[in-house]
Amino acid sequence: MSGAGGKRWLCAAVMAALALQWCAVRWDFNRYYLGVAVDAGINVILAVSLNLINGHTGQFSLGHAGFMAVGGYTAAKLTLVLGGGCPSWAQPALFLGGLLCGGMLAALVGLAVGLPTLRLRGDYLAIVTLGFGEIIRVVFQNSEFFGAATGLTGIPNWTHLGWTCGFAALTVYAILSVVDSTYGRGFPAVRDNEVAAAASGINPVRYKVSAFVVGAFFAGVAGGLYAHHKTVLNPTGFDFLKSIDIVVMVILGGMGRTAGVVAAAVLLTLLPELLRGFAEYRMILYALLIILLMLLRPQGLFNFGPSTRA
Amino acid sequence: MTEFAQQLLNGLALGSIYALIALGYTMVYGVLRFINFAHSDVLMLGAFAAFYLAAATPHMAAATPLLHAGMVVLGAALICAVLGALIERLAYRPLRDRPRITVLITAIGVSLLIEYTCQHPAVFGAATRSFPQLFPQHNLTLGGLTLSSNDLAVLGITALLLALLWFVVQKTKLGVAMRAVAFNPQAASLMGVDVGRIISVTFALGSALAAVAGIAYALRAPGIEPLMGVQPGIKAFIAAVLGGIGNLPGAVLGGLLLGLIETFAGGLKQLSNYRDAIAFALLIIILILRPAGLLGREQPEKV
Amino acid sequence: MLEIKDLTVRYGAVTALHGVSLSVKAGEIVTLLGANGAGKTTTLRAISGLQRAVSGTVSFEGCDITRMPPHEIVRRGLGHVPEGRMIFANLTVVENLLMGAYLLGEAQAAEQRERVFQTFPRLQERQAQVAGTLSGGEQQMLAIGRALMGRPKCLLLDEPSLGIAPLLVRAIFEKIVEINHTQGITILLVEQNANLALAVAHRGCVLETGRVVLSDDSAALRANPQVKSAYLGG
Amino acid sequence: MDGVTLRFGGLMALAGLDLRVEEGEILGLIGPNGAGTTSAFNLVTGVYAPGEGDIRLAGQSTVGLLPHELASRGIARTFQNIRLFGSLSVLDNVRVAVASRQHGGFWNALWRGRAFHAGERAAEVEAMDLLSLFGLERQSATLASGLPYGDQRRLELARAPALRPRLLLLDAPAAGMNPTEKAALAELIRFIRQKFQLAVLLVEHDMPVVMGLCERIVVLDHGVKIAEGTPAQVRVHPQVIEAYLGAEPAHA
Repeated sequence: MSGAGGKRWLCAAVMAALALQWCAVRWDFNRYYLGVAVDAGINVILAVSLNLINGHTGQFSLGHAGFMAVGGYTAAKLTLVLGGGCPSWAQPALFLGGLLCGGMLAALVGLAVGLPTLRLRGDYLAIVTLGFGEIIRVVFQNSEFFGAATGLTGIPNWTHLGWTCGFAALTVYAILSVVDSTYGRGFPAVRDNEVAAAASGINPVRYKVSAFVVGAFFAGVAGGLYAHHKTVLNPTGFDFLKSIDIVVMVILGGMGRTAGVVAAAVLLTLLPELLRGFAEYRMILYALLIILLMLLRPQGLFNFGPSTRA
Repeated sequence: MTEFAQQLLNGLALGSIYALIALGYTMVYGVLRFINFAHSDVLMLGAFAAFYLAAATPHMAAATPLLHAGMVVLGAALICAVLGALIERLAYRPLRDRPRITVLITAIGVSLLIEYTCQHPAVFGAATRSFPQLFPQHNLTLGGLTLSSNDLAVLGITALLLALLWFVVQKTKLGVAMRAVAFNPQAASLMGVDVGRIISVTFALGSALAAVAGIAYALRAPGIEPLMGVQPGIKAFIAAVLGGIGNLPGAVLGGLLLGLIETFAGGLKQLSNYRDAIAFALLIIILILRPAGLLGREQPEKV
Repeated sequence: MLEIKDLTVRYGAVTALHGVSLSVKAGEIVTLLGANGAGKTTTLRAISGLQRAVSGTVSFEGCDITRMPPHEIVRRGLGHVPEGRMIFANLTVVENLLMGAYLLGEAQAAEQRERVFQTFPRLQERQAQVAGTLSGGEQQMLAIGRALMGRPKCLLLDEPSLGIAPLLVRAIFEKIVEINHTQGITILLVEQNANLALAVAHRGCVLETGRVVLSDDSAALRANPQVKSAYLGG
Repeated sequence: MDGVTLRFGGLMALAGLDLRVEEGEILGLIGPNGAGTTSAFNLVTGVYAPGEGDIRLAGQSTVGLLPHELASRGIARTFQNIRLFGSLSVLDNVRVAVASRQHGGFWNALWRGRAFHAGERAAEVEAMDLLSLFGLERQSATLASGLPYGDQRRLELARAPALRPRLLLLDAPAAGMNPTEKAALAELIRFIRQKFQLAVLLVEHDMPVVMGLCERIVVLDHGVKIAEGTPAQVRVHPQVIEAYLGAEPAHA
């Protein structure tokens, strides 16, 4: 992706997203399909941002749902408090502000998770991030301000296809352009060999923490979109299973392969919908899929390039 | 004062259950260096095995209750031992030389598979069922302290199992081989030890302990359901890390400590809702400040 | 007794052994010499099954053991004292020895332990001590003693002199000769300390970057200037 | 010009070692297995901190600096077991090291303005120049993990000068090479020293390479310096021969 072309591409994608939204309203697309499409867009944001942490930088985070929860609750609370007296023309600005605030706060939490866990790697890091995710969830569960166990309800239904696709495009653009640069090669360099990276003048700490902060930011935005899509938020939606879902998307798509991860996110959103008829077996199949994937194709289903790991 | 002693007793009873589960995590980590996520589901399977075994033998329960309880516990332990070894053979052994993260994700997959399969209406179903009282119900009072016969049984069985495990690991050839494999599998294989077999035995032993812990947990809980293992499983894992993962006495110490902390935190109104968060915060603090745990030793990374 | 034919071993992109062939007859001490990285340790690891060979065969007493797992090879009477000794530092001396006799019955193990204690009285003195607290020399004795516990017919020894004070090295080499003489155990010895190794060995081979470049009687090798140049350059 | 001085002492693996690398020289650091040569290396590159003593680079103490800080101050190294970025292309392996000297990478990469493109081009040109010096320009797009062994070694050597170092530490660069490759390697090391005006500290077990390449050699055994001098002096030094071949047995 060349630089200026990348920005042009991003503008085109955002325009297309808005046009699509206009068409959706104009010709009254099927609600159900629209809902699934929004879900897919949110999952793309989550998976692509986690891919920066888990795939490109090689850290293993199992707490992405926690960042998502921070962003979701923040954005929802903001629009609930400020949205009442807000004229309809200002709604998009408020929404955008809410999403960004959610993202920022999630990024801060990402910093708080990324810094102390620098020394940890592999399964220890996985467990600690899982722990952070659970702590975030428990805090929301017990906080009266955020509706405790019942969560937040009556969140305005502002997330439509345009917002979702627009932000999905923005996420893909941002992560791709950071990674696809000489600076960004530092992420896989730290993953491939931290010792050699340091010996080559690369500061592994900066890269690892940046990955957490940037990844968490987009997860927070996704959380905000999710909140204004479902219109209700409760803590159980952000448990460890949600984190696993996102991890599976990344693995299925191939760690560090953005295109594959996007495809996997869409596929894994559609799969349960397609399997509705087999609802009883759906989750069993899902678990089997994880195991078989690890046994037979640990490099990911959509990873056709040469083996990236020696 | 009596309140404190009562809480202490409750904490020890809960902690000893955690200790039993933590031992399984720690033993598996010792030989294979990965976190067996499915361990918490073996615990659940143990409780269900006991449930069905007890239901199948009502006459015996009425005639000789203690013998019956022993039979049920032993049977469940045996079933889980086989299941644990089977899980290792089918899911983990093919991944022996792969990156640890691959094994970890597989373990999560196995855990989900067991949970969802068991939730299926044709298997156990998602609903909570009441667990039979295996031991005759009595409440012993001792100077203002109340001790239920269940708690007494849990404490007794745990103590017995810990002693037994200690004997096996310290005094038998099998135990020495287990420690040797944990320290250096290659060197152990040069002694003629079939490392694969020792790993299977380790899984079987850990799973049997988990089954007993599952039954003990079910006796204290309102009932059993396919996700019952998740909470105690995570707690026990934290206990294992707290004590120093791979370290057997550490797992017991960590389990008891965590049980006590949880019980005392639960006793305070302001903290009771944050019980789980406290356990995780503890884990994070330990891993960041002292990754090797309380009794573990740090191994420096080689360059 | 031990026949190695055309053994090739690779670690990833690196070929560590390029078709190494050598043979050891029953009752012999054969030493494998060469500088660091020449492939000595790899040869031993390939023999005892710790390292998979790409091609070539290893046969022991006429039986092909190339693809066997290590514990099967040990069962056939081939002991290996690995590089870095690999004692079980978390076990006591007696437990280490017990592991060495893993395949024997209890009575046999006890009997064998007495013999090992006769060879290494120091181990008897320290029997209850945790092995990790032994000195380097004692650890080496334990590593050899542990391998002897399995009543091997042939013993692979990887750098027994490494990191040990010179006086103890001498003592350990005397033990090696004794083991060979009195117990009739065939020995394949990897050593960096060439003069010492050639003093005890009947024959020797010199490895250079994964190939056997010299193979001769000890006496002839001692006189051969090529050995010195393999270490220090010509 | 100041000499590059390294000094450390009083460690477990190394007992009060004094070592001095002069500007522009090739110094060999050798010793039998476990003599402490790798520990010395790890001290200089900041992987370990010395228990006592001091390490100075051009007069300034480097104790307490992290490996990447040392790298950006001019200490480059290679590794005994080659450490490349396997999933990156050959070009990128060198380019990340070049780019570690650039600033403001993240926002530049995100915004992709003019400065970004200029920086990218400069890094690419510099990296390509290095690759062609080492004869790797034709493989610039292949993944590093896909290179044959000899090329991987060369790539590691090509990456080091990208830091513009004053001192290059080479850890067993000849391991696993055949005699022809070794000769080419020695030539290459001399060339690097010449071209980039740097000092080389070489740890190597392959004696012909060390003897042929180094102006001065320091021999360690059990963490103690037992000899120092030219290759010819060291080769006949009795303690060195004893350390490597063992003492002549008394009864021989």
